[in-house]
Amino acid sequence: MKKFVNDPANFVPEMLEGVALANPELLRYKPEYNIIYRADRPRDDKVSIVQGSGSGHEPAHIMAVGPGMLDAASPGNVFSAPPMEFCYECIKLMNSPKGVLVLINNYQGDRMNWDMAVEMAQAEGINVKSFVIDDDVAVQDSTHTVGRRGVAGNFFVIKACGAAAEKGASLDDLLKLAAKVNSQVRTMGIALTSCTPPAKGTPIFEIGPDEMEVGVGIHGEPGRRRDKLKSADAIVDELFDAVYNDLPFKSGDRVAVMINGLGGTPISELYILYRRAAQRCKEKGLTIVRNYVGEYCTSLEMAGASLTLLRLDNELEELLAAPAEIAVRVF
Amino acid sequence: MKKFVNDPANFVPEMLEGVALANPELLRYKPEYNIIYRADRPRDDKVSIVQGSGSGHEPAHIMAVGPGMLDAASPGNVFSAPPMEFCYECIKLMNSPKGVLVLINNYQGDRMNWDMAVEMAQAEGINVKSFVIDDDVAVQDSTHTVGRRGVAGNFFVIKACGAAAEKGASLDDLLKLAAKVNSQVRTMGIALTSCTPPAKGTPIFEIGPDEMEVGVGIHGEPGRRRDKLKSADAIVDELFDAVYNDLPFKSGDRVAVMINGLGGTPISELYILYRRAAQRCKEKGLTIVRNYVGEYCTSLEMAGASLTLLRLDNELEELLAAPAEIAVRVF
Amino acid sequence: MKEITLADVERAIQSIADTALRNEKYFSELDSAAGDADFGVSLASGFRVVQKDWDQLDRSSIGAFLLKISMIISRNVGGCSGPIWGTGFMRAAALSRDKTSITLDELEKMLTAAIEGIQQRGGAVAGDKTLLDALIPVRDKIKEYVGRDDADPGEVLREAAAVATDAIERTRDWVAKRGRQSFTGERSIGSPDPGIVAVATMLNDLCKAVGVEPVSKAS
Amino acid sequence: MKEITLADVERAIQSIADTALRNEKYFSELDSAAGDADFGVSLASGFRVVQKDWDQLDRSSIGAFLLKISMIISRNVGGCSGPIWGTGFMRAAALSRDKTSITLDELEKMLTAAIEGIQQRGGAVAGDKTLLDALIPVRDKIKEYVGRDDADPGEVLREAAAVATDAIERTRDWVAKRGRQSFTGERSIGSPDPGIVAVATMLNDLCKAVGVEPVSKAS
Ligand SMILES: Nc1ncnc2c1ncn2[C@@H]1O[C@H](COP(=O)(O)OP(=O)(O)O)[C@@H](O)[C@H]1O
Ligand SMILES: Nc1ncnc2c1ncn2[C@@H]1O[C@H](COP(=O)(O)OP(=O)(O)O)[C@@H](O)[C@H]1O
Ligand SMILES: [Mg+2]
Ligand SMILES: [Mg+2]
Ligand SMILES: [Mg+2]
Ligand SMILES: [Mg+2]
Repeated sequence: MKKFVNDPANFVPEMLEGVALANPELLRYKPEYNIIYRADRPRDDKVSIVQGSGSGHEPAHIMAVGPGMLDAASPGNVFSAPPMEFCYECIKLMNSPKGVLVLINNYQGDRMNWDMAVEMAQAEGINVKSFVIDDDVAVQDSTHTVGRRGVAGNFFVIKACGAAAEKGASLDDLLKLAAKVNSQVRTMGIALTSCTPPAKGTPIFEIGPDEMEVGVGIHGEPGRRRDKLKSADAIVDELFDAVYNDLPFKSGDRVAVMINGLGGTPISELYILYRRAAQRCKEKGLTIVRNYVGEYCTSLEMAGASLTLLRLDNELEELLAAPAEIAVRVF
Repeated sequence: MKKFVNDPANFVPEMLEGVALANPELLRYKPEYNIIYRADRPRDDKVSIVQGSGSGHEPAHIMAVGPGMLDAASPGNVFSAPPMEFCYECIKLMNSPKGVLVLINNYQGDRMNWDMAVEMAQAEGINVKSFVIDDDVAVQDSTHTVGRRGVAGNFFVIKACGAAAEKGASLDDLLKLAAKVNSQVRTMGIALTSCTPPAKGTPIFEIGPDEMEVGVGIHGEPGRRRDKLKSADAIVDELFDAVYNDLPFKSGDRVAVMINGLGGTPISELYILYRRAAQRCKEKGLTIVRNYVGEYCTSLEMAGASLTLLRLDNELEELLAAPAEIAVRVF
Repeated sequence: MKEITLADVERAIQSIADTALRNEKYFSELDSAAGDADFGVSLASGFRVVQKDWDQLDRSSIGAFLLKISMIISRNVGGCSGPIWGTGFMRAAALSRDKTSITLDELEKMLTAAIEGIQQRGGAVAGDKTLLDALIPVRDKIKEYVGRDDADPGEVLREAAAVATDAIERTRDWVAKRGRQSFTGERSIGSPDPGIVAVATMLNDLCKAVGVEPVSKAS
Repeated sequence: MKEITLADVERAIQSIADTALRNEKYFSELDSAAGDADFGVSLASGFRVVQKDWDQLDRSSIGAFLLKISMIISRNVGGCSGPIWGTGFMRAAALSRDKTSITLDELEKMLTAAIEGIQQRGGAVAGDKTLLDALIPVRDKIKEYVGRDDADPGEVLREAAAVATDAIERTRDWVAKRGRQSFTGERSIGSPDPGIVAVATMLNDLCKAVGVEPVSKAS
């Protein structure tokens, strides 16, 4: 396992400690519950926004805590939803009379733990509500599944709600806003390599030297199909078409485009992918208002990328353009 | 080769095109000479700052072009210094009566090409001067070598000179400033894996599953020694001691700390390294004024990291804190 | 059949914890076939604390004891397993709140309550290829012995372990419809469900722990 | 010995270009032993343009022709090779500016000028394990034939190729002191210098191109 790690059991806590040490003014750290939170939160006049999923997706979600983004995050172990109690303590810590918004990525573990925590918190009279994000078009909603997965599109829900919350939006406004963003954002990813959870020590799946996994999940879950490695342009074309046709987007749409690296792919390659995505947008008559090229939601050191399209309107354009400040400045 | 690439021969041009497409307001692109430059440069009242080394180190240097940083960059092929003519055209394009500053990382190829270009430009009456950066402590200055390599410390020279240039500093002031930063910054890196230049198609060096390369160069040049993989803390300790003792730093120093990922290492691991670096600074009585955790100067998809320490004073702290705006926001 | 005492329950939990810790890597590998390879780690992170806090656990009643187990698990286990196992133990605890020994009939009711709790929590039903497809047959098997005074505890346990073991192969070619595995759709066909394997392994290990020769070993 | 014509020079350059393109991957692999694996790619990126522009090249004189080659290389080749090969051809061009044929004596002087130019450009000296350690012996060998009217061009070329080839093994265990290799210090011991191999390969291929059987093949 080629990793910078001490005792694998301490991978997450030591990472969180590092994030806290690197942001002494901005952030605070509660080791008992893996909580990274804003030093100046909660505040009575602002809805608190929290999230917590498995670790291994950095910068999501702990490095997305800061002004204009999340108020707190409580990750679980690598690729494992946080225990219910972490979620519950995170909600309690960020409790505000204006309310607490929990943004959940649609995985069964995340949902069950947060649902239990939200129930407990509500039972104690805390004004907390949750919203579930599911932007991944790779896995179709079917009786097989608990529905689509929440992946990189999550960033846009956080960014939009974070900006609106700073402006004083109510909890119900934010729920509507989250629903709106989630309904207009679509993502699909592709993996070139597997990845190795520190505690497991071996790759999470096998993949041949000339293979790629189309529609991979951010926990290394197999995707739509295994295929032979294709050219960068061919790969973008497949992701773009899947995403474009799913909403569907249409000529004239104003959009935000995200090329998200899965962790092991260098940014040079991400710009090669962006080049093709920009060409495709032009072809299809989409106007790119904002673009995001970098790492937003990763799978440890997996080589791969995802493409996200978000349909914009004036409200969303304003919110995306609003200032924000987090450990990794990726917006 | 697990890469997002079309024809490997187009790796660099397609990446540059992507960067230009992603920053239509900020940047312009001159394909004939691989030049990425500020749309609003050159200006008569500001010294232009340019750089160009091999590609494969992104975000260095093309993604460091923008207000408060570089005015232009002209990279060569992956790991290969740009041809003399690219350098020459880059200088000519950024020509300003206030002068042009060329920041060169200390590699023979970079030096020879830029030296020839600077000579030619000067012969044409262009007011251009160059400065050579050599912050890598891994390779000792000796008759064996053309001197130390320029690595991640280069970022601080760019940031300081970029900020000073915006404030109207003269070419000679900037040369002095560059010399000051270079004299106070030290770096050493470590590689866990090799990397594969697209045109080569195979790893640049072999390394065992339990080995690491201590003091690796950013082009995969072998470093000080091959060793068995150690814990994250042990690795930071070796890098820290090498860097700390080289200057040497001393208790009471105010410093900037950079943990730079080499491309394939996820940011989660970089924060695990930062955690230890912060502990070591505290032990040694160093005050961390600013920290940088992320990718600044990479080697394609190489898994690894480098640690940089910069001794600060009021002047440098002000310059590092000055606003800047580049394709990847990493300062 | 003679009643099941708090001591019996303690020994069972202890054996279950041992199984979870011994198989941490193995259970995660099973989960990597179609899931995300964290099942073993998740389970172990909970039962490790059970072992650590073992001496301080409330032993005023079987229910009090199981409630503590439930709390430790929801507190420390992430993923699907925390809510599922935590809910299961909590429901079982509710039916044995003030008892220091239970009959086979009561054990069967506790298991049924646990199964229903898990179904409510995660929305899974029999046939979704989850640990329910091991727990339900086990509960049914135990039900067969309810009321038979001659029932030999060892035999009941052996038979329960046997049906759980059978569930591994019986469900192997099913499609997982819950948890991370479910995202892989058809891909889950052919690989055993980690949760089912865990339940079977725990029961077979428990047999050995109490000196009963299991019918067969869990694969 | 009869003079070397522009046609001879053209053929030599064409052969050199062929060698560079044929060995693009191989030369880069040599460079990866102790360097950064770009030598072959760098060289090829220059000579590829030489081939592309072949018909438009200025042929008014040997010097004019070589100057064009020099410009194409400095324009298109990065790394150390651009300045080094560009400077070498430029210096050689300067001494043959208005000649359409040259004597062996003049060829020797052109080579000497190229060697001096490369030394000034990159600061390397004999013994630094660079292509100079192939070029210098080649120049010396040619010097031996200068003034000998009976000298057979084929023999001169064969002998030149031979000493270049010898340089590969002779310098293999030296420490590289220039270019990327030099950063690896002792690590460069044992691996041949890519530039030396390139020079030797080019001369041996040139032998074959003009129908001369080389003494030995470059490794
Ligand atoms: N909704 C559910 N109901 C019951 N059991 C479930 C459910 N989802 C998953 N499981 C069980 O949990 C196991 C996976 O646990 P774990 O890996 O910890 O969860 P996750 O899917 O979050 O990674 C599966 O093998 C299955 O037996
Ligand atoms: N200073 C120098 N003088 C002469 N030849 C040199 C010098 N530096 C490198 N070389 C030659 O160039 C070859 C390497 O070329 P190349 O790989 O293109 O340069 P770089 O070191 O920039 O990657 C070496 O094998 C050596 O023969
Ligand atoms: Mg999980
Ligand atoms: Mg090079
Ligand atoms: Mg799992
Ligand atoms: Mg080289």
